[in-house]
Amino acid sequence: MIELLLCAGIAGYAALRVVLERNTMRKLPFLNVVSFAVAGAIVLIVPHPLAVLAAAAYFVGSTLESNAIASTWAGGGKKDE
Amino acid sequence: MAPEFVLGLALLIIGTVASAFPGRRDYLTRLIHLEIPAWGLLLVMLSYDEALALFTFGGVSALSTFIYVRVMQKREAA
Amino acid sequence: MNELVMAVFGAMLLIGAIGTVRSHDPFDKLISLGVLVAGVMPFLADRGYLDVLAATALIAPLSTIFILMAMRREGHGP
Amino acid sequence: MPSELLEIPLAAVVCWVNFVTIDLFFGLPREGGVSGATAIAQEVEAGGGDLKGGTMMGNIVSSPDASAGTLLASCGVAVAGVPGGLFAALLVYIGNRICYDPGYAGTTGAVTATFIVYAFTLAGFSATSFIVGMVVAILTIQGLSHRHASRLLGRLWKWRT
Repeated sequence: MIELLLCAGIAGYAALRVVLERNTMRKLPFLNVVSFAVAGAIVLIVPHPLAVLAAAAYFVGSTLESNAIASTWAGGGKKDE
Repeated sequence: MAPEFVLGLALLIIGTVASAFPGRRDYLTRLIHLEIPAWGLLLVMLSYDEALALFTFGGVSALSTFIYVRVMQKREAA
Repeated sequence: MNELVMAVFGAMLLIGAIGTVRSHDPFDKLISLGVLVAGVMPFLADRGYLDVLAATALIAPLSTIFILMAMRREGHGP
Repeated sequence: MPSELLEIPLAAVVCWVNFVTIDLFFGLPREGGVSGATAIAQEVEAGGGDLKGGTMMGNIVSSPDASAGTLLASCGVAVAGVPGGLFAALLVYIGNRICYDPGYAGTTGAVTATFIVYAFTLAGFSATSFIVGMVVAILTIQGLSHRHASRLLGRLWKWRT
């Protein structure tokens, strides 16, 4: 039980840091912490082999999303200058 | 009452008000705000245990975002 | 799932929704939307819909990428 | 309960050493894999951090590397033993291919983490404490202070070259 509680606590802390951080690019590492904690919590809630697949799918999807956001931000910055 | 149901209704209300009266009156802002009630509706459907509805809704919400983006780009270009 | 854990994830969901509405930059809005999506996932896992979770988790980035396509077209810089 | 409270910090240290060693071995701080990783590194440096450490943090954010491999491998071992861990390694490889990355660091990290976690379960540890240990380990790198974490990673990278 304490494992799940710790995962949820870390996810909540990182979510607060995401919203409170001012710089756009420095939000992304906190979002990465959120997705780590949530992927761990999914497996801790449902200990089933399909849960590993679901956690991997969620993690890869979240990583792809941050990758796309960061790449578009970098490309858009160059285009404006 | 299930917590999913209450949270889903809260998201529906927040998202609907935010996309009806956005801070910047800009179609991009409205489109991003429209994602919030989509997730709220997903949570409400989750509290009624409808697996097929969840699948269909997940697919349709991404597809509708794509169609909105295309339509608005066409209108901007014209 | 424990009530306390559920309360933490519910709070995370609401933090993501309010952060999406309150922030001004479109990139900040999309990142806060990621927090909202992360808060939805444990509720899907709690009900046991692992297939819906996998499908939803792969569809959610697609709709973000569609919105990013519109932003690249408009030339939103930092 | 006291055994769990002792297990989680130890598991966190083991996971931290595993993924930092493999990331440094595969040279993640050398350059940004995609333009997004470079942008994150420049912003971390502008906030008073180290450029090489920031590049490694950007690479961790923008593709599943050894840290994701460690997390998913310990999830797999907790659910289905060694085959679960190797299945997780395959998933990490597929995820790396989706994110335009060669995927050596992630797959290697997953395979080594599988055997490390399995060895610790033979010694009486529970594999779930390794999942939480990895979450705590990534929190120390990405979540507490970007300035200090990137300086620490930069010092480790300088010491390695």
